[in-house]
Amino acid sequence: MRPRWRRQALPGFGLTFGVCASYLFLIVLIPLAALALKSATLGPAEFWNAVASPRALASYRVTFGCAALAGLVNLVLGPLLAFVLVRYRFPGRKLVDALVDLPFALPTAVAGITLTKLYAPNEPLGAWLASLGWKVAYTPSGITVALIFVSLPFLVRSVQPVLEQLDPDIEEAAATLGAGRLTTLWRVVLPALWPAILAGFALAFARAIGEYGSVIFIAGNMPMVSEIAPLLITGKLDQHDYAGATAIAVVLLVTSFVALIAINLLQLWTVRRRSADTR
Amino acid sequence: MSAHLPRKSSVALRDPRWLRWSLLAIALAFVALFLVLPLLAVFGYAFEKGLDVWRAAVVDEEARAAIRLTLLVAAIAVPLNTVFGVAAAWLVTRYSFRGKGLLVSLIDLPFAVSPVIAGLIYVLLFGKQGWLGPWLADHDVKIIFAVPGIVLATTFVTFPFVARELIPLMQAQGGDEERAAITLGASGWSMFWRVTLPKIGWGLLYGVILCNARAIGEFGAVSVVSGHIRGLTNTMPLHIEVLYNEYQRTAAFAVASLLALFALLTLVLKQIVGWRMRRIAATEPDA
Amino acid sequence: MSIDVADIHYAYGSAPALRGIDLSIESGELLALLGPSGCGKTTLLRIVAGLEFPQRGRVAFNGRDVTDVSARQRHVGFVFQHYALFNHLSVFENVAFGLRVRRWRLRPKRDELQRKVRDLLDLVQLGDFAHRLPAQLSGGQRQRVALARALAVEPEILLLDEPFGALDARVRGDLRRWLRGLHDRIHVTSVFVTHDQEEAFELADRIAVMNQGRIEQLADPQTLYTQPASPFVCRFLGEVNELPVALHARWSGHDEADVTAFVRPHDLDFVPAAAGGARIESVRDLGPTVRIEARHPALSAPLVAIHERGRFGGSGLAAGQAVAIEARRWVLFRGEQAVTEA
Amino acid sequence: MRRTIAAVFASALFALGGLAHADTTLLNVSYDPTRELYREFNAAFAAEWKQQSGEDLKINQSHGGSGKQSRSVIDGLEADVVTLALAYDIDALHEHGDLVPADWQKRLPDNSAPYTSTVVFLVRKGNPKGIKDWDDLVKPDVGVITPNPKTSGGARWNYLAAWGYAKKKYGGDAAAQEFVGKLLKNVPVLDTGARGATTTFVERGQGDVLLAWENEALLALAEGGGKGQFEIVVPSISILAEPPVTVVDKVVDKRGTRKVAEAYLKYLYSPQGQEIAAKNHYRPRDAAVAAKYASTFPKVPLFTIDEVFGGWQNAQKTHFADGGTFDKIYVPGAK
Repeated sequence: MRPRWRRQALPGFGLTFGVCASYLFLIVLIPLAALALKSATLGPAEFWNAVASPRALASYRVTFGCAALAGLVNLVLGPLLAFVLVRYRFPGRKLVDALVDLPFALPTAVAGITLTKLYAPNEPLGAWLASLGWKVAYTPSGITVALIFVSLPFLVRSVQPVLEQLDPDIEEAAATLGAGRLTTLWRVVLPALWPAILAGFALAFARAIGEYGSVIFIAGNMPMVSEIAPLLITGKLDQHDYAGATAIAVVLLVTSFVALIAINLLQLWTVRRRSADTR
Repeated sequence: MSAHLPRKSSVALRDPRWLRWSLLAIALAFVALFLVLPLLAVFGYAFEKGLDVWRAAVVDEEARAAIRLTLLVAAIAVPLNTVFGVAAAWLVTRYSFRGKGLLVSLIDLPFAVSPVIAGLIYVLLFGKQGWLGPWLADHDVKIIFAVPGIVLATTFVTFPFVARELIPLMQAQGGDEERAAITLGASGWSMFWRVTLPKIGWGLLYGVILCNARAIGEFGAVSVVSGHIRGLTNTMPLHIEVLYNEYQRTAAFAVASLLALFALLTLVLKQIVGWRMRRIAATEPDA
Repeated sequence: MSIDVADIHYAYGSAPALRGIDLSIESGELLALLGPSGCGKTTLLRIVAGLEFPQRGRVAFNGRDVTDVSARQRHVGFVFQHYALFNHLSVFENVAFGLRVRRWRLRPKRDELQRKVRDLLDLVQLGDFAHRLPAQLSGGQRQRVALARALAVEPEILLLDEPFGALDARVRGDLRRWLRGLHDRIHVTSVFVTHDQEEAFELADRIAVMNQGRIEQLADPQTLYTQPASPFVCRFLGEVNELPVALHARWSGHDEADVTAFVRPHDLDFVPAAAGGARIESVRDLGPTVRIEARHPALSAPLVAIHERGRFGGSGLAAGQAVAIEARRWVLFRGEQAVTEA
Repeated sequence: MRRTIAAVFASALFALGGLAHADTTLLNVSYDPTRELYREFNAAFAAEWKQQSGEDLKINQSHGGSGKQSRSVIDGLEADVVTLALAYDIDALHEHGDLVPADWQKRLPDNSAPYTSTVVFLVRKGNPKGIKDWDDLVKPDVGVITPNPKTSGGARWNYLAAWGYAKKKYGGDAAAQEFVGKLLKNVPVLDTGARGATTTFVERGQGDVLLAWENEALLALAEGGGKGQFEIVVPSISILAEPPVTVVDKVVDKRGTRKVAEAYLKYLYSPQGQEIAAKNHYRPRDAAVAAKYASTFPKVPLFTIDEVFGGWQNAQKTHFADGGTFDKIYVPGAK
């Protein structure tokens, strides 16, 4: 019997499937398989030693901690910026809106050297901050600053469209029910934004975990203090320790993967809840 | 597509003045400190020692080689990812098949991979000590520490951009126009060129712009596979690093200012294209 | 061109959408597929067009099996619910599309193409709009462009998916009559999908009522209304009172316990009677008609009678009154089966 | 739009052509602080080679941390010659890819190290902390900048220099371990490479003293961010740093560049080569050139790796391998 049910009405299934599958295999799957195989050459004990050495643990603390901190700062300021961009009209709004994508467009190395120089203790801004007792460059603070820069667009851009689509009726309804403006924003608008905010946070976090270019210049790269996990990977590579580098890579990969899966689940959940609302 | 624009006239949506001003002030201060200041700083540092120093840094032979290499890599990686992106978006939005969810996750995968790891995987694969290394060496094929490796790493990192931009767009647009074209007797290619491409044109351009920006600026992945041979395998970001480490700060910022200029161009293009897309979406009949 | 559909089965994943459809459509006929949303009517239409491929079953045009023929080669005109106009092309180019993508040898010459498209635009009364973009047209105009575009390739079958679904009520009525007139002129075999029974009744020669992936009844509108084949059809075609045996045995002559009488509001009478068992609950004047609702203790839903104003004038019913139930016309069902009058 | 794409492609192809076409090329894979040295030396040798053989020669340079560069070569970076910070990194080329023979160090004079250097202190103008010798580095309020010995060849020299000093002065490895441990406590930033550490000290203003190779310190004085803001302090005793060079046999045999590669390294030992090394702040081996530059390079008692540590393989295993002495005594962040 012909597998007739497999037929598709629109042409191109075979072609696009072929292109996608082979491209995915060549560019993504085979190299990642190499990574998995390499880490598998380590025994469980060796693997554990590589990924749980004090220095590795410290680097996770720095990487995940700074990424989370940067994410949190953006968690507050990103939606705030999105709100201002969507709701307020002020001169230069379009310019600010365009600038939000600067961290996407600006090569990370450029961001890295610039932020480093800006916040270095021998430059005006860095010196001023240092005189306040806050050293930014070459400390985890510097890493956080770089990661705030890099992950800023994620929060703004994930919240912005939701805010644009938000039906103003619900806010008017809240107002007619006697809610003050702040109460309305807090109890009506913010809850509607949460899924987008969390999705943006997860994206920002996943990106920040792996960030390299903008961080290494400003990090100071002190083992146990300001050394990020990606740098530990290159460090291990430089010592011919491929398996160890791979093991840490696996940890990073799994973490950002979990973040991404969380986003997908969150979006699925949001879509479901929203469609349930309208039905 | 129904975009509710906030009814500006509605009194209920008007925030109290103190709230409006404080939110605006916080937001603008944030933007000024984290976006405007670094951007100005790049140019400030670049021209610190005058135009001649800047010019000298930019026309330096190694800088020119880096610029050429960067453009070359983008010119290969971006078209590849564009073709893939269109194919993937078509596949994902027009058919239902087993494993589609997996495919979508795989497309997203490079987003979750640290650039350093993206470089590492190619070293594991093509390095002398890697799986294909010995074979490649025997056949005198150079991948790692040569242009192909840089292209591969860049392609990996910029892999999802076009597809990610097109998938939601094509999902929202639906395939009825294409189906209409087919019932009217159009062939697959004719449908693609006459209906699909005009439909997704701006969205595609948008994705290509993003992809290109990232391809030109990639640092981590390229750094691992490049070998840092001056004038040969240093891309612009790597060249910046080299200059930075050589006490040639002003020169480093001069080359960085080129990239920043390019980033600004990207932002402008992106804004124009985004504006066109919104206008088209607005004139489209409500579905 | 006639269409024969035999034993069509179709499922989205594991959810069955069509379960054994048999349907024959005569050449030149205008047939409606009517049913609630999710009944499979659009899927069936798309299978006929070649936009979906059934897991089982056959589709034939004029007796020629086209089950495996692609949409491109089936040569049917398809009008999409939301028209699917090419937004980047002018009205003229939309209509001309099907001619331009033909194989080189079959492609009409420039002048011929111009003339053909002009004729079609005149036919759909859009001659003055040739150079507009779809975005600059009203909903009804877009609909007609979609129709002209489908007709441009001279299909022998025209398929319309909820053709008036996206229009407002007034335009819908006008366009409906216009389409009926058009069909009477060009006589192309047409099938359209709708969930609006009024639309189906006004337009179609025959109507296939669908429910849960099956055709419940295929008949002309009058038969459908007077002799529904199932309680579903009966309910779907409009408001209906369902009376258990205790309430209808007196006048229907059937006294089996499991027979239900279905009575349209127009066919129901309330007669003042102290021991009638029902009590008038409300009387509402709707203008041309009067709507009377009554409660019977054996029924959870109210009984509804709708009378023309003239007839009601004489009945003298008012809320609170005790009444007996009478019917002028009814249909009997035992379970899902129609009970034929002996 | 289409024209732009065509233009991009055309320029891309042009660029590719430009990359592919070259006369004889050599790739010298070196470590961080030799950038300036080889920039000058390459030009000189290319001219010399043109004269000798009439061939146009293009010499490409790659710089990075010594260990990292060694790894790249093992991974397939086709270096005709390597000029690294320490012999151990070249030994790795033998170990991991059999790229050079085991006895590579015997092929050229002076342990294959055509120039030497030593570890000195770079302090801020006026020496505010009064740093005179190694003992001053372990004082509690002194910030010492040195790169990470795990990744930087230069840093290993620094580390071993301190170790050797303490071992000689206080007698025995236990005392030395305590001394170096105290010193490492004073290190606020551990950069990956020697150049990074210099940058941290000079440009970022971190720390009070930079442990640096003499050449790097002299370069920082001459070219670094703030001229006249630093002083060099020469300790009472230091280590003899011998950065070795070698031809990578596997590569030159494959590419047919052995002749020019060997000539390239030999030229390092020639008076001209020695002169360039000296100009770039490396101590020349050639006695005549050394005499000429005597004022630049103060006399310091120097000990060698072989004397104190029994060679690089030993030093590496004891101190820098995972779980080695460095890992034991370096407790970062603990102040």
